[in-house]
Amino acid sequence: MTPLNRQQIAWRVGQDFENGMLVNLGLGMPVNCSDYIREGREVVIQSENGVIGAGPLASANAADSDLVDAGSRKITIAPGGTVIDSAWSFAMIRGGHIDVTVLGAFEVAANGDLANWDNRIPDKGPLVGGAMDLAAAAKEVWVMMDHTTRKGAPRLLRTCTLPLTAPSCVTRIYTDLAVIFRDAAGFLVKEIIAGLSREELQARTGAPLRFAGDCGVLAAPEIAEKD
Amino acid sequence: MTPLNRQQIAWRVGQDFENGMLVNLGLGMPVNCSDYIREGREVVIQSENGVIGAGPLASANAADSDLVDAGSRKITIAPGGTVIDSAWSFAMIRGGHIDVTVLGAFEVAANGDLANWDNRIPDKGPLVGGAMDLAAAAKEVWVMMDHTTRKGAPRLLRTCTLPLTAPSCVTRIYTDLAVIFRDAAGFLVKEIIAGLSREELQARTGAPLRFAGDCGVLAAPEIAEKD
Amino acid sequence: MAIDKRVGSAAEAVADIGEGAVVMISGFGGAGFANSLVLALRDRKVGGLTLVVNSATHPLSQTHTLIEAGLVRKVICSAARGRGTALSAFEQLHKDGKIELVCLPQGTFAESIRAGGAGIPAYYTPAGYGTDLGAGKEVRQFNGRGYVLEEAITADVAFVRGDVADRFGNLTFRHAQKNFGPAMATAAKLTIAEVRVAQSEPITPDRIELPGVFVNRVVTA
Amino acid sequence: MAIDKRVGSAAEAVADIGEGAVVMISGFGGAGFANSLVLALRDRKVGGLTLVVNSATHPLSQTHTLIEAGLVRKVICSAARGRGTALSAFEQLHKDGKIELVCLPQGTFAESIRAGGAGIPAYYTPAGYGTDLGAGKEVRQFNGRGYVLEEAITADVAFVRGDVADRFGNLTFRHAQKNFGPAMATAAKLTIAEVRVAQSEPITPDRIELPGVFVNRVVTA
Repeated sequence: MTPLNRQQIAWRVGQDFENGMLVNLGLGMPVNCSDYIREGREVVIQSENGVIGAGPLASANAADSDLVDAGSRKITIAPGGTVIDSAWSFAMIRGGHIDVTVLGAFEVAANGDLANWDNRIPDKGPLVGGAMDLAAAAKEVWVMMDHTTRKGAPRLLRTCTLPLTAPSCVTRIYTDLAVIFRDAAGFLVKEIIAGLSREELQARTGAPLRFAGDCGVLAAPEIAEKD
Repeated sequence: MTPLNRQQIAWRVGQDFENGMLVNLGLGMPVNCSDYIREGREVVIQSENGVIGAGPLASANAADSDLVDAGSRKITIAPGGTVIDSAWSFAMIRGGHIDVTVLGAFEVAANGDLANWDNRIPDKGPLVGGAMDLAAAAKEVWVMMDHTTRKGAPRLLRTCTLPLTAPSCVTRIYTDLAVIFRDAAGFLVKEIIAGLSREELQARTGAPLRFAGDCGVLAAPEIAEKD
Repeated sequence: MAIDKRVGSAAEAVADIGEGAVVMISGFGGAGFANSLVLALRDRKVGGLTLVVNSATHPLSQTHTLIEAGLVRKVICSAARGRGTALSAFEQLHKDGKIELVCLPQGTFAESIRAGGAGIPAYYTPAGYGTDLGAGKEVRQFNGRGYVLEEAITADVAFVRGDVADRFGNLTFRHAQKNFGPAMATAAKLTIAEVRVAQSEPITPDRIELPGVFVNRVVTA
Repeated sequence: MAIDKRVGSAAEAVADIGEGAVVMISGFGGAGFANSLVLALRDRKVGGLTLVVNSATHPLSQTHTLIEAGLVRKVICSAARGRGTALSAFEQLHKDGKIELVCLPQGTFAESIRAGGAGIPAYYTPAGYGTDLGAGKEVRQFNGRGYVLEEAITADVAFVRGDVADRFGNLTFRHAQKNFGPAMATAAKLTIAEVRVAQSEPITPDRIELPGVFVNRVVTA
């Protein structure tokens, strides 16, 4: 079996963006998802600092320090895009106008609880940013993360052990091993990578998995990892 | 004695606008005050439909139905003016950014209560508009009205008899007979028209009047009444 | 399959608005009335509507035609007074108990709609405290001052009048046409804009006054 | 005596900010940091400041210089994490109990400032409900969902970065420079804008993004 690398996970998420969706992409891995929107689909990327219709990263000679996304990356504005102020941007988020937010996570619980902002590093300052607003109010919260910690401990759990970002909000999880929907009954596996058995996936998961009747193979094209 | 006409009351109010003030003028008589700002002073006129820096009425050939004030009058934008949306305009009002609002009134009480929106005409629909927001939140509420009703009944009272617009908000009253400040102790007369005795003014007023040590003469230039 | 929110006519734009819909209508003082959409809705003859409109009786607005056609069961507004002493259609229906009225201070009207679009279920305001319009509402003191609790207003549909739209639904407004448009567009499940010009080409980013993500359909009128 | 809010220097603009002032500082991700004003304030060496700033530690912001100079007693923010594992000045001072911290979800941070400028003393939001940041706050259900009550934030002074200003204090912003600027400008008793260009001539009405009535002083920087 070959787990997906992070670009491949981003690719897999990107395949599920529908035409016309308003999508917010979290810092880190999720921002890469906009590179993998399917041909012919127009997706509006919202960055919580107020860029509505964020385009690709700016080329070196077009980079403008006044045009950044929520990750401080110098970006461009896509056709039809604009910039609003932060109060309005979060009114948009809080008001439920975001179709999908894709966030990284430390842990996700079977009831949809999300923990992605505080991993309890002693004495370091907090870093919540817009995560709580996004998690609480987006129509769908998709999580993108490695299936387990570097030490192999599960991140999909019965109950989160780290401080919550929002209760009962996650609707999908895209990992290096599987695509999992989260519903009222818990985790439902929709895709699993070739060469990994259902039992092996369950062994790497801290809560019971159900498998969809049409559970398929999670496959992505070859894409080199960045950085 | 000669009571001021309405244009003269507007003139008298206009003399008290200071340079740089943000002023909101109510429908009816108050909108005329902007015609009488003293030479050399710049006052920003706010209209609650979002015009910040309203200019004079538009000439017939410049009239634009998309550029109106809160009284549906076709106006112009003054130098430095702009237009914002109603939610922001009332955020400006509610947030206490208006230095002075000048409102018409049916009644004002000695404790500053204002009644100016509902004179109990049977079966007619309500018409509150922005009056309650303005009265509740402007730094100063100046009332401009005839001192008595057409039948001679006082409008300055111990207690309002009509439904309130806001409690304890009025700071000044400009009438056809007097200029009166309202403070914690009640009404304090600052100016009175020539030929009207203090006793006569008190007789036309439904609450006790005090007279300022420097109480002066209320005088205005000749200005023809409009309409 | 590019995003394109332009539709052919006002009739087409309102074709799926159903019985009992809550409808927001922008406009103030002659500027920004979405009258083509209002008239198209009247022609559909669906009843039981709730209107969220600043004035139910402004003579330059076509809102009264919905009321006169008997299609309205409730009005949320800051003004509903007809001109003169004769009773307007609204006033007669209200007197007869056939139309429900919620009257709000205009700032509360605007802020409750903004709150509806901003995910804020309720907020405190000083407007109306100590008055008949505040009577019966929950009150609370902050820093020694009284405030009333007001709840958000949302709608099934919002009618907004703009100047220029592009295929993304981005809008510009002319002057005081703006008024309740931006707030209402955020607070409705379906926002329909009528505009002078509906172009394919995107509006320049720094000229857009309402992002198209808040607009679902655009019609030229 | 025409209105003219332009002053000669950042030092002059901040000259009357006193000990213990509550100071809002705009900026996000490198765009819109009012760094000239921050440095001018640091040079005044008035202490006991409360900062209302989205990030207390962003490397492109000069906010950290106020903290490092020991002038700050409290920070209200949505982020205060220094880069890497070593503790930043903020983190060390906070660990030592020498600086107070209020951490808010960024949307709550923005909305509470907007509320502060809009005369709304408190409002309900879903952000933070059921989390450590909502712990101890008043909660309430609306339509079966949980919300926390958040109070408005106001300030003595706001530092805002714009692009062009005119003598009335009207502002335009370049792209994402806007961020917290408009809201902060409404929520402070004294708003100071630093801009690229401060001109006498009024900005065209439909290009103004922040009305000058919210801006008290303008400085070129």
